[in-house]
Amino acid sequence: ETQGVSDTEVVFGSVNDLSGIFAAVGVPAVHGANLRFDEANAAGGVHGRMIRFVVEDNGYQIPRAMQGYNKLLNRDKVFGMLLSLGTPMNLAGFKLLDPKGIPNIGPLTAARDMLQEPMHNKFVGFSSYWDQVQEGVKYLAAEKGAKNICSMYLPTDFGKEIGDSTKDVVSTLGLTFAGETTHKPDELDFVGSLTKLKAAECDLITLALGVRQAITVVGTAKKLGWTDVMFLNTSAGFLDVVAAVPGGVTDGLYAAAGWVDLKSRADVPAVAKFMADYNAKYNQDAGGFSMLGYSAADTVVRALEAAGPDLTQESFIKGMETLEYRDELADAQITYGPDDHQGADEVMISVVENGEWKLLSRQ
Amino acid sequence: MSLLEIKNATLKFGGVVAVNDLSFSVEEGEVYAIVGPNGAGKSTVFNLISRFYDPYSGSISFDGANLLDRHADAVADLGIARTFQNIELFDHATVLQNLLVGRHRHRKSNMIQELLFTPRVRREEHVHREAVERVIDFLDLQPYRNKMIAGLPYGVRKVVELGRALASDPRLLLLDEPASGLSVEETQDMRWWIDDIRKQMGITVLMVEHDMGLVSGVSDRVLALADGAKLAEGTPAEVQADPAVIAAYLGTGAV
Amino acid sequence: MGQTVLEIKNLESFYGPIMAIRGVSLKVGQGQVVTVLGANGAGKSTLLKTISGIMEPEKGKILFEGEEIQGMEPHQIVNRGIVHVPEGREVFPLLSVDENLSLGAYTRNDRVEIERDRQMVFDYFPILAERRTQEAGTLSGGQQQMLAIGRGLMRRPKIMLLDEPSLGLSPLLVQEIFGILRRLNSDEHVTMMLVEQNARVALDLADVGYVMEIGRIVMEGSADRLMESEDIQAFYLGHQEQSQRGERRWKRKKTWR
Amino acid sequence: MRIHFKTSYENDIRLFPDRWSFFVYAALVAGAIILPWLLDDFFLGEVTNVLIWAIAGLGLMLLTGQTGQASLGHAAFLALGCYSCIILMEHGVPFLLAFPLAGVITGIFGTLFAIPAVRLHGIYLAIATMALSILADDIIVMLAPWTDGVSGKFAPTITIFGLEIERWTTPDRFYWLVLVVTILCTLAYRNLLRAPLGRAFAAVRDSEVSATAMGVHIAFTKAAAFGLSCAITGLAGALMGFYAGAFNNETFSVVISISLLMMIVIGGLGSIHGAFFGAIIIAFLPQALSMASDTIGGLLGANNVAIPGLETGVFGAILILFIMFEPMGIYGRWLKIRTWFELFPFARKDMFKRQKSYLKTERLR
Amino acid sequence: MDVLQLLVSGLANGCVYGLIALGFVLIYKATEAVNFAQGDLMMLGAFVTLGLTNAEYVGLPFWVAAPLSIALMALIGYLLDLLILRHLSGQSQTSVVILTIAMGFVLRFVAGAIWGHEPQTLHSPLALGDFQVAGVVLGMADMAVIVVTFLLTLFLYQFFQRTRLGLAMQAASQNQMAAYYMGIPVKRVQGMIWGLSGAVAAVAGILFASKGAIDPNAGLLGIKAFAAAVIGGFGSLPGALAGGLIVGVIEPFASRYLAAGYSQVAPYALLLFVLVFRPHGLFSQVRTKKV
Ligand SMILES: Nc1ncnc2c1ncn2[C@@H]1O[C@H](COP(=O)(O)OP(=O)(O)OP(=O)(O)O)[C@@H](O)[C@H]1O
Ligand SMILES: Nc1ncnc2c1ncn2[C@@H]1O[C@H](COP(=O)(O)OP(=O)(O)OP(=O)(O)O)[C@@H](O)[C@H]1O
Ligand SMILES: CC(C)C[C@H](N)C(=O)O
Ligand SMILES: [Mg+2]
Ligand SMILES: [Mg+2]
Repeated sequence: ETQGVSDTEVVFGSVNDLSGIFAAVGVPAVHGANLRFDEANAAGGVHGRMIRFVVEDNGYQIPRAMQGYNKLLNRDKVFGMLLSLGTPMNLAGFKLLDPKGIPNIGPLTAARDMLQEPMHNKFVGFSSYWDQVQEGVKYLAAEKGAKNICSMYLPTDFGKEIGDSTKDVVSTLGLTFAGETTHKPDELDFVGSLTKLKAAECDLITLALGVRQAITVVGTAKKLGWTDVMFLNTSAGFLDVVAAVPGGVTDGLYAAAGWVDLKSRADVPAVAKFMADYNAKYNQDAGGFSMLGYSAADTVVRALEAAGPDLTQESFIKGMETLEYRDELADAQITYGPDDHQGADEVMISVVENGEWKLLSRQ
Repeated sequence: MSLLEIKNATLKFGGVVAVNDLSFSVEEGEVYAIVGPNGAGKSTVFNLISRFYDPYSGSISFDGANLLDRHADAVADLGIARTFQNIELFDHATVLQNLLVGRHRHRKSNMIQELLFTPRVRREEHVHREAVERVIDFLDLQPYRNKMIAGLPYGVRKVVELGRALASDPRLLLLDEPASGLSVEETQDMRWWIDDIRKQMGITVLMVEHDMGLVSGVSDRVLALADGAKLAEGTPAEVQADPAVIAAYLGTGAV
Repeated sequence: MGQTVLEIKNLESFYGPIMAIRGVSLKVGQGQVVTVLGANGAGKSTLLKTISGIMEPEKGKILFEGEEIQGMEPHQIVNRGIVHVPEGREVFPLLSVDENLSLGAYTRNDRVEIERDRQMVFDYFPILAERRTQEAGTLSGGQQQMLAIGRGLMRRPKIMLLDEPSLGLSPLLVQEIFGILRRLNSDEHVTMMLVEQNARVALDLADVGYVMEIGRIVMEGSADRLMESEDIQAFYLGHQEQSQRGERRWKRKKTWR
Repeated sequence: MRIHFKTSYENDIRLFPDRWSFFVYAALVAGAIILPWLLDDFFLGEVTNVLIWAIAGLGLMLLTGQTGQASLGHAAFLALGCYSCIILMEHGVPFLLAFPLAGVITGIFGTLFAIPAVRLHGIYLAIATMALSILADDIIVMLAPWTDGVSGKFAPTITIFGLEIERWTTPDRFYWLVLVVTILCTLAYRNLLRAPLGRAFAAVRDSEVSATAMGVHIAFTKAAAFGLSCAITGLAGALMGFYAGAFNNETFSVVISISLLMMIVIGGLGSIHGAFFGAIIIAFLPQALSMASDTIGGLLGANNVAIPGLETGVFGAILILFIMFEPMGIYGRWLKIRTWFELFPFARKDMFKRQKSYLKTERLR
Repeated sequence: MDVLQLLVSGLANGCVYGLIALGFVLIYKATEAVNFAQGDLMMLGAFVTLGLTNAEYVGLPFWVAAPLSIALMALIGYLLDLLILRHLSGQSQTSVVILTIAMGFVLRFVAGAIWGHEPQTLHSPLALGDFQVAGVVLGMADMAVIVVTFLLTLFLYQFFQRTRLGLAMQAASQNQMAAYYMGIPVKRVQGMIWGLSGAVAAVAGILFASKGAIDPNAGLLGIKAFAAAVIGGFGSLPGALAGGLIVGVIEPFASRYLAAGYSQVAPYALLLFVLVFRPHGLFSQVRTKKV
């Protein structure tokens, strides 16, 4: 008897941030996933099973997250976890998922730790921050001649991974790591840090900041007249609102992420349909994270299909490992295998032009 | 040697000279009263003895020891207890607890013992409680033993404050206007209490009071203060007869 | 007795479960001075607080100039001209003497008259003039009491509720204050309700007196009549055979109980 | 109505005022002990969580409720307790030693912090401690060689005399462990309250001037309160670490500090009961809301994230109502209900009506 | 040159902290309550303005929307007092602290529910254009913040010091009962101060939103404003401004000259440092009690 599965239903859970500092990520992602599951359920479910998706709000706090896990595992008896947000929360969750073999799919953090041993039950959808930075820096060094690389980051696992990756790629490429600054999530002025980095003659700065902060950083640099510097964001800041800041503030900002921006591809049918459905359902515009949620849910639906009517943890994981498809919505190739628990391996590099993200390159 | 000796004490608050080169001494076993117009510096003298204020100059000694060497919380250890003009009790505690805090200077146990509530702590508690019960009996506070201070009438609080000071078994008791706000009847009680405190318990009393009836009833010597300086000193009768005191403080008695 | 300005009917007040006023009725006539005597905890302060709206009565009526004012917000009651000089000073400790006095006249708008009244207060209590800018919290106890009374006068009340105005004042000042009250009453016809431990001066000033015990009025009468009562003499005026110290340490039983 | 006939001073000193209350508490403890056989893993986990919060609440209550010093920074001490316990264990110190040591270390650190902090009052202390709590996050990162910084640490399995205790695999054993700690902390708290130091705490809270005049050393007493409070909080922190299994610099955030203070205020400042009542509300209410929204969502066929953050919003609103209608905390309400029953049928219905009350400045010290 | 630039932008930022701190101090001065929701009120003020201004919502011209939202926020402040805080009249400060924290939760939820959680930018004319004086760059918004903050502080200071209502507010906070005895309508006065601080929050919000994007968690900035108010001496208006400026200025210098990982602790370390030497802030409002 596998927990979370009956003849008519399969339950997935998520410990997410719907009210805390990462609500701007968690909320659209959950919406996106729900959109996909609703479609699947409207189509009669998968092998006759309806998908129930239970989301617990953790407000980005570990104790709340632990309560969420307790409820999902011991009360709702979920079959698998999907789109759980936050690196520390996911890591804490592994302690109890692993012994029970419960799958953890598409966590909303691109930390490399999401594929730690035992890897058996863990799947991530897209490239890690680490890879994104590696590819981004390589590209900008090659194409735009960046030499003095710097980093601005939050003192969190997320920031640290980006900072460390920057240092790592800099040394592999034989460039200079010229300086770094750290910030608190509530910091709102970056004149000091930028002056410092300017004095260090940085020409490329990797960013691991809050969304709001990244916008301010780019704007401040312009204001200070420091124009010969490039900023590289990761998927954490790859949002439409960032591109759409009025006055062209963020023009020229780069981002390396695991997918291609939605808005610039609004004429692709899959994208257009998604955007329209999303808007109809939630009365909001879809963005990168809602797409991410949708894609992750799509992966799950496909895996459930592939697992066949006899659904167990093993059959599901087998199903996951056979997936290989093109995700039109994200414009990415998804492949999983017994040794490959990362769906898309590509890193797409985009830049803001005229208030929209424009794809520059795929790596 | 006097029990309490104040020599040439001066204290200013900005431009206000609250105590001005004041000297006096209190002998062991007497009741010594300070009178004087409002703002003469009487309470300030008490605060100097309690070490709440540092004098600008002068010295204060108690039983030969220099009080100025000590911190305010170490004054009680010497056996000096006091009451306050405007009542400073622990409002969110019962009368009993207030009186027990009075016993604090006799605490012998340490924190660890108290956390474990060792037999020693228990024994000490009994001793404290007995001492406090004696005070409760003495001051007739039985009906209020377990009442919160916050709901007690003014007069009762005055008595509780006296009780808290007594509970510490002091050698010197400082009373700041013990009878203010008390009715004639209660003032009468106060007078008997002060008598007994001195005679039966052997405690020296230094008090500030405006009720001349009480002052002349209980005190051996009276000091009249005005503008922080000595106006007159002597027996109650002498001071009351002093023309300067009458002019500055007592008035003619006609209402 | 002139017209009744303040009438209290069967008033009851509680502190949570504790009944502090147990059905008090009394009348205060225009221009009268009424004093309320009573032992500790009798409920005198509570009575005044209930009249001035600081406490809400549970039952009963308070009529001021014929209108019911029980249960009103205290500031509305002050606006009608009732001023309460509370027990225990209650000054604004971080404001200067001058500012405290200005607040006494908060409900008034006549600047010139206010300044005149301020001058009057300073004449009564010269020490306050000297300390105009001192923070009220650092005044001596008696000085604060003067300030509280002076502040009450700044309102130019129709009726003044005075709760132990002589508390902590020197004998000389007690005389002066009662002189001032007498003058206010006779010259300005301010009605007063006076709670005092110093029964002698209170009865001397008052027209009528009430005696409270445990929340009830147990005795009432003209000040002169009360002055003569043996009980009053024994318990409030200190007329006992106690000329020598230390005798008679038993308590006399109150006959009205 | 129960009437106590007191025949000896001992009546006021002993732990239970009468036999009845002894039975009540004995029954409570007995019930607590057999709980794992009555509840499923989910509820057992939640009860464990409530108890851990209650221990932390006791710690803060000692400081804020008893001594009148509000702290918005106790998460820092939770963190210290948690890290010290687990780092000690990683160095081979057995749990039975590491756990109390964690309390001691946190207590000592709390006392050190108190040395400058005892001069602060009210909001100044609250904000200073809050700053400490914010700094703790950065300090953990700076001390990465010990704390593993942002990557965080995993809690090892506890072994006591060969018995393995782990939150997820042996939830019942972990619960009993927490229960024992809870009972011990509660007893220590009670003992303190009936001893001189406890009274000195209350004295410092109500009037520093007269406490000084009675010979209470203000700085020492406050520092002692800080130390004890932090020690208990440290123990709770260690348990929280084991409960979460993994933790890093973000685990004990300032939000946790704030929740702790909320908890004791809502429970009722100054009482042991208050810490427990508050823990039930703060730790269990979000979960209850989540369960409720599942049910309601299920009934309406709607999704449980129809309005994101709703649970937090409702949680906030419920807290507001709690405080509006019972500013003295749940314990205050509890006392009223009890009095009502004890007086039955003589209680007046408006007996518990709040008489108007008036504040005076706290800017005078 | 660097130094001057750092100083100037530090001042501009400090003024934002100062503005929020003014809100705390106003309420504290008049009620001795500490409003932990002030940061969230600022956030709400910013969002209300954004909602009225931005084209995708109401789309009013900025100069109409701004005063309108200031008025609206004043109303909201007043209503918060009327509907919630008034029930706690006379209760302990700690309960009010908890209550306002909970209010912050609700405000954040409401803002999130209405405007979503993604950062948004206010279409403000203040956001555009920079000044350049002697090589130092200063945005319009920065200028506006500095000017408005100084004027507002001055105005509020005068209000408390000179007007009868200001005095009454101070009186009400020091001794509520005595304030009633003076005929001061304490509750109404407190409602007014909540309204006033709602308005101040709106001003802060508008200026803040002109400097960058906002989201429902923007109110967390309030924590730093607390540090500012406490450094200044909680309850002192000039202190709030001074504290804000100190925190604001220390930040850019710390990030410029300190190593990464240490710079962001500067404001809080400074706070603790100041409190060690001045336990009640620079302009201390705490007095020893005379007994
Ligand atoms: N902290 C202070 N700042 C300024 N002046 C002060 C301070 N404390 C006391 N004073 C002044 O010092 C003088 C003496 O005050 P003190 O309280 O000793 O008077 P007192 O003799 O006790 O009078 P009372 O009988 O009215 O209580 C008064 O004029 C008072 O205003
Ligand atoms: N805040 C309170 N809470 C509970 N009970 C109170 C409170 N204040 C007063 N009481 C009770 O109400 C009764 C009347 O008190 P009140 O202060 O009116 O007495 P009083 O006659 O003015 O006494 P005093 O002469 O001491 O001023 C007292 O028995 C007192 O215990
Ligand atoms: C979605 C992400 C921005 C979350 C963040 N990276 C984290 O690790 O928690
Ligand atoms: Mg005095
Ligand atoms: Mg009274």
